[in-house]
Amino acid sequence: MSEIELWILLLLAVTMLSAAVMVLLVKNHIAAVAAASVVSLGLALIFALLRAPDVAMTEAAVGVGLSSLILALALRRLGLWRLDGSKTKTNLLEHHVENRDG
Amino acid sequence: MIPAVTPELILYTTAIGLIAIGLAGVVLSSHLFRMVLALVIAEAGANLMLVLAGYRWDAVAPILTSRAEPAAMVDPVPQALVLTAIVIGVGIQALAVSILIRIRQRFATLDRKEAAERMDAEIAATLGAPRDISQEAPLGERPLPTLPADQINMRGDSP
Amino acid sequence: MGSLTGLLFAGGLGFMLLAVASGLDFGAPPMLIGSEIQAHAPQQTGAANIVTSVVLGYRAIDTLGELSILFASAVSAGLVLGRRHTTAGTQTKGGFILQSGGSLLFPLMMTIGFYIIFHGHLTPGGGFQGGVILAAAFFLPLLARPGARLHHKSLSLIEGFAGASFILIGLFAMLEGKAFLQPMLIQDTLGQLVSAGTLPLLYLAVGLKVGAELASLLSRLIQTEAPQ
Amino acid sequence: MMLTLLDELLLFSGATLLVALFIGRGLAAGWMVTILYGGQLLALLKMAVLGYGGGTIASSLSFEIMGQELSWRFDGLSWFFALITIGSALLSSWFSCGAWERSYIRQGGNIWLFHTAMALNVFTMLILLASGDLLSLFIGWELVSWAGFLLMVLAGGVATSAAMRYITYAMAGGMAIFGGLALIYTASGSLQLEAVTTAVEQMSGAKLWLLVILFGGGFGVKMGLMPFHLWQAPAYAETPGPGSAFLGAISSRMGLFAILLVLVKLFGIVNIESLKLPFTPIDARDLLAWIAVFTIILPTFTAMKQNDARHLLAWHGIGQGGYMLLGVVVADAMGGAGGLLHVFNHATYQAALFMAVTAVIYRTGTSDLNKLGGLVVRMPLSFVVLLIGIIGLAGLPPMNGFVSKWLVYRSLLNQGMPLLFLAAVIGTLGTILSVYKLIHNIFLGQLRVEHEHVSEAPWSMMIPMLILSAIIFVTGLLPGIPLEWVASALQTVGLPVPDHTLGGIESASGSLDMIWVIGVLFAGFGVGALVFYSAGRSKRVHQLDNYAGGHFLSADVRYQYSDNFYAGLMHLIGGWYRGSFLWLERSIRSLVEFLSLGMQGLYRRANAEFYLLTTALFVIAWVVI
Amino acid sequence: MSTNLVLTIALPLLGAFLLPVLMRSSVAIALWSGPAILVYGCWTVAELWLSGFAQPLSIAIGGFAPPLGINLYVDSLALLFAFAVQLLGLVFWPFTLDQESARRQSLMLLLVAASTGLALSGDLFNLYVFYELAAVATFGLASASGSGAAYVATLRYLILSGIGSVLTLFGIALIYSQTGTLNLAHLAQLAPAQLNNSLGLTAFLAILIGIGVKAELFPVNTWVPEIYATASTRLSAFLAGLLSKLALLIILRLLLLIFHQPEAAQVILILGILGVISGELAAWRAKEMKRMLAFSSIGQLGMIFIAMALPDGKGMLAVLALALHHLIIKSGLFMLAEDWGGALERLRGSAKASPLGAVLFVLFSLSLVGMPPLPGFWAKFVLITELAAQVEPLYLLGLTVFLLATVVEASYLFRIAATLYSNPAPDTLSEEIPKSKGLSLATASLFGAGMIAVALLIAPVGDGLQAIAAQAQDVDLYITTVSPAVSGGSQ
Repeated sequence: MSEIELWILLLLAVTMLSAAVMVLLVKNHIAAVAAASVVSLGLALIFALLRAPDVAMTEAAVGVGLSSLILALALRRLGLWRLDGSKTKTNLLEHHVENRDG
Repeated sequence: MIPAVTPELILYTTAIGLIAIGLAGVVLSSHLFRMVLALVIAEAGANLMLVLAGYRWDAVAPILTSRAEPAAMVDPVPQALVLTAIVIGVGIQALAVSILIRIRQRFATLDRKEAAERMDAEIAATLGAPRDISQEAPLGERPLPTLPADQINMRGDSP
Repeated sequence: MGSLTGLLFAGGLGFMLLAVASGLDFGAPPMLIGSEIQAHAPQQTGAANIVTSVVLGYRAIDTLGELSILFASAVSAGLVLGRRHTTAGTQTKGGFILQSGGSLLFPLMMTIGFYIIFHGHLTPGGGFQGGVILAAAFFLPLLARPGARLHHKSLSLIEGFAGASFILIGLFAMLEGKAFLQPMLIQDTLGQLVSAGTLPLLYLAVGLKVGAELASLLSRLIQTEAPQ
Repeated sequence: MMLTLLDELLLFSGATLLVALFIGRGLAAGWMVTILYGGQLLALLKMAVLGYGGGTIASSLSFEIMGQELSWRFDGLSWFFALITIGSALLSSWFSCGAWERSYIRQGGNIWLFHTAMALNVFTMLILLASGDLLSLFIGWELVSWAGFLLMVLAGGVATSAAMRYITYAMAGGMAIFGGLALIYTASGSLQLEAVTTAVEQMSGAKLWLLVILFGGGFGVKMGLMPFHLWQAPAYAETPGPGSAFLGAISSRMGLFAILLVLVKLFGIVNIESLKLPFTPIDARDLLAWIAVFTIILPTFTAMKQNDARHLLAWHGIGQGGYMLLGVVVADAMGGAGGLLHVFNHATYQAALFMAVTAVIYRTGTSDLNKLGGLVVRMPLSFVVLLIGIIGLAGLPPMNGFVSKWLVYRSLLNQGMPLLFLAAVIGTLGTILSVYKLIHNIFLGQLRVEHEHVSEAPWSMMIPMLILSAIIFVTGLLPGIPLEWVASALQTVGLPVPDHTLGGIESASGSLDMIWVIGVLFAGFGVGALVFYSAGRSKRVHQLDNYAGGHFLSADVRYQYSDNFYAGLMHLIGGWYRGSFLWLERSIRSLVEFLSLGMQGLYRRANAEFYLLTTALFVIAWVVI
Repeated sequence: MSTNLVLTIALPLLGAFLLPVLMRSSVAIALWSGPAILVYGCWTVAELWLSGFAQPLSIAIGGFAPPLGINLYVDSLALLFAFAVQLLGLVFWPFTLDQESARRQSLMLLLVAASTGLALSGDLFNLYVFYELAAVATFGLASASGSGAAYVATLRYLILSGIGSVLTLFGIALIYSQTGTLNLAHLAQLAPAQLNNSLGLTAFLAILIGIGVKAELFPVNTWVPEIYATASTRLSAFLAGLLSKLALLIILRLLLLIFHQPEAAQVILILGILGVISGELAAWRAKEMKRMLAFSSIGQLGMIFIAMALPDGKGMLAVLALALHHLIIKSGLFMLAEDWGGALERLRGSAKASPLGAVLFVLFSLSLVGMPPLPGFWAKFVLITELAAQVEPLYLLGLTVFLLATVVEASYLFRIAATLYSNPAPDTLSEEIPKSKGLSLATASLFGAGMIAVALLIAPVGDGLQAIAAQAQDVDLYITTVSPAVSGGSQ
């Protein structure tokens, strides 16, 4: 694995891990879904780097595309499709959600 | 001693890190939707782990371009497994989301604790049984049994 | 307090798993069955893409199981979400660009999807990826015109028959005296479109099934009413 | 295939069960079952050779299941216990036919279930008595436990909770035995009876202790030995009348049978004696003896406080079990004979007493000692039966209880155990006091207005009672008859056999000849009667032909009170009744309740993922580090 | 024909795919196709069994020799469970004729196919796939009752199970990285050299916890009371009776074939003991029959885990006996509970209303607590003799807990029996007393008859189980039957 690939890998890893943390910490659900799809995207790229083009394609199609689509649709149906996260606290360290309907 | 930054360190850290973050998320989230998201992340980590199992230095993707040279290829089996695992993951995710929608409609809440409480209350109501523990004071019921002493009929005590 | 414990435990578990994983020899897998498959796959399945030969040949029953899982989750989602509610009235139509784009993209995506499916045994991609794209192709008009109804009857027909044909192809092999799901009709023309015998047929079944499954799933999701 | 005598007996018993099960609904069914019990008794008597000299008769029935041999056989010990079992079943069943049966049905009882339960009890007891290996012993044991549960639970209401309590105790005992069985199987690789001896040879002291505790405790639960005695009295007392006569007579003696078989015969008293309790001079045998003594004293004094005749008798049943164990544990010729003879004697008078009380309940509708009195003028025969019974129970001549108790006392003195002797005598004192309460409060004193028109018990009930009374007296006069069987049983378990005659016991340290004792006693009575009748004319007056406080008495005025009996005595010893065992039982129950609450809390609305995480962390940490 | 065995998996899947389509054309065909497939499945297995099945065999799917392709490993144990799956699928078949019945039936067929796969498959990842299929079908069926509580319970179960799957997948990844194969026989060959280390153990524990979710392993079984209380009784019976046993079967195979480390057994033992304690104690206080059964099944499975932890496969017979016994008894009890829902107090007087049901309940309870001539006694007997033979104190602790738990079990089961037989409260109308009747009572009677048949035929049944156990614990036989041969190693 070349030097450049190593750096790309590092960058991807950092991005993915921080996106994963964001998924849990960020207040806005839409942002969380977006962060989740960033994780999937990073994963797809890593798969590509790991000489797994089939898996990369699938991950891109399923993880980034379909899964995000499902989650986004679900957000709408759940009534969580709000761009401002101020009212909803779904914070990792909060135990109670003030806003019941999300 | 700080270990040298090698690809395997990065990759294993990413994979296991995703699993750990997902686990922590599932454990700590107070919102059901976030629990599902956390599950998705943990699954991604497991998938990465599986692909790592088949990686080979300086090998090519497992696709034959011509019949002549069987160059060193990465292991195709884990890749096939991951293909399966990804699709399984999305199936479960879709199901989870549709159940979420129903919960939201029934209970008007997606908070984990509230949903659990509502579930308990509904189970208790449908089963017609008294709830095992009073809600206001957990473990607050007198632990001494309601011994049917009058029924068991112990006439006279033993010394 | 509880959350801190949770974090610590998750971190601890991660650390320990990492410690265990560090014992693995990364980059030099034992490849006991991997290399064996690599050596025999072209003759046994006729697919240039060895991942495809594993997915549809060596581990075909896994794929069948996976299709069943997708089917099970679609059926379950159907059970959970119940009969579809038409809530078209409450939704705004997509804009002109979305609408026309949707109608333009539809044939294009169909083509791409089927291309990917049919070349699954030669190049990266296959039934799953193609199936997702097919689903997206069906789904796009729905996004553009929320009032439009997918033809659910035909979707479920496709769904059922595609899945059934996967099994029937397998059973056909049994009728021929071979094992269940054994690849047949392998041509000795590696790298050609018709090289891999029944494999592309299987992939077609997979693609159609995945596409139909996902399309109905998505449409079900989009047509469930939103909470007030 | 030839049927052996044992096969015949078991088939007869099984047939009785089937008859009760399938045609037990009619009124005649009771008589039919009773006749079949008679048939069982005849089948047993055909094996009488076992009771006179020993030997074994095997059943042709045997199985091999999962590598375990199961077989059944009868020997002197089994025969002796079977005789008591079938005898008491026959008389109880006879007692239940006719009048009692009709009143039971009138009160909403299920007579079919009653007969079935009785037949089932007898059948399972015979199976237990016939067990030829440890596994069949355990099978028989559990069957007897559950059959007893069925009989106890019949009455419903209060009886149900008593039976529930019983089954919890019985299961605990059964599981202790099961554990002991597993230990023996591990040590010797077999569950034949000889395996116990093999296991004992191989085991270390600690394991032997464990085994003695498991078996002693397990069998002791059934006997109602000291810490496990709480269940017995309410359970037996609340069983429908004839049922409690049967259970009181024999049921808990199955525990003694098993102790004799396993601990005395197979383990060997010597081996038990060799187990020392650390840091004390006490060994396991002393421990058993002291448990027996406390089982005599405490329940007997508890009986004294009872205000229900059935409960009073049932508590005594526990106490009398202590004498039996005491005699057997002393294990010399006299003690062993006394203990076993007491089994027989106890069965006779306990059945008679329960029947007499049931007869009183049949006529008056109550067994509350505070609501009865003066019935001697209305039910004189029942009074006589009860009198004979309590003389036997108290262990006074001329009834049979005296003989067996005398033997036990004698052996305690012979073996130099004065403290045990003293304690046993204290127990007898309590017995005498409390049985006097029984007979006084029911039959003596002022007749109640509501019982003015009570008549004697019907003959269907009277005849079995009279038969039992006759047995009590005859075996008191001629203890040699049962001693013959006892000797055979003692031989089987390997205990020394005393020299016995028709009238009693011959021994160097003192003989007993009941013919002489009773002769002297009756001579004394004769002298007394002579004096009484020759001293002058006596005048009969009616109970109410009297006055108090200047007023003539009338039937509706209570001038004789029987509640708060022994007030003075209770003033002295009342403080000792602390209910410690009840407290212990309740604490255990609370503990289970509390733990159960905790466990439900664990599952209820649990953060399952957190459990998963924690478990994963700890188990993986455990293997990695 | 042994290869027909594949059809027991393929046909239910085929049926499941086509049912919704068939339902549109002909309701009658659709209604009967499911049961027909299951009857055929029963017949296929039974035919193979009866035609002198003695030696285990391996069926290669796709015609690829085992370590490369996936194989079904068919021994008596697998056949027994395959038969049980098809039969119970038939017994618990959701016979309804509404709009959703097609979906429910097709999920049931999927569940049957997955369960059969779990019993037969000889490939680690294939087991995982079938496990997930069973899980998803279960989710669908569990949420089908349509109450809000059912949705919440299902979601909680889904997430727990999902996390379990992640751990399982992680374990599989570790195993594959270390050995490069997924075939169980092949792994059994390689295990002593390659998996006998902390890495192998970690992989096993990850899989144990993951699959333990379905097997009601102690701390990951909190879904049990929720799901059993909300899902339909038939599903609960299938889950408690059969699916948990199949998950157990996987763990057992892994333990026997691959992971011989004592630590693995110890973890199972400790978790089993905790499971017994928590389950039986929680059941003691349960105020409602279904919950009581749920907790009691946790306790019972804990006992099976204790048996499983016996070293060197000694507990095989005990596991088998306990599992089959629990299968029969719990299914029967759940069928009785179908009509006897609600607070236990309401059941007063039910014995008069439905005498047969009450008698069955008492019989099942007696067998559950191990009353001698009934099969439960023999199962427990086999277990305790093996436990007592162990020297390690932990096993003796297991024995003690087992015995004490039995006492607790008897106490709560017979409290219910006593309630059934007691007189109803004075102000209740006779119509209010729940009766056990109809199909559920008939099904329960079926299990009761089965139990009594086993009790009567205990000697041959015992011998048969011993033979099955001996065959299943023979690792060499497994390896030679599958004979995974790989010519080239890693290059």
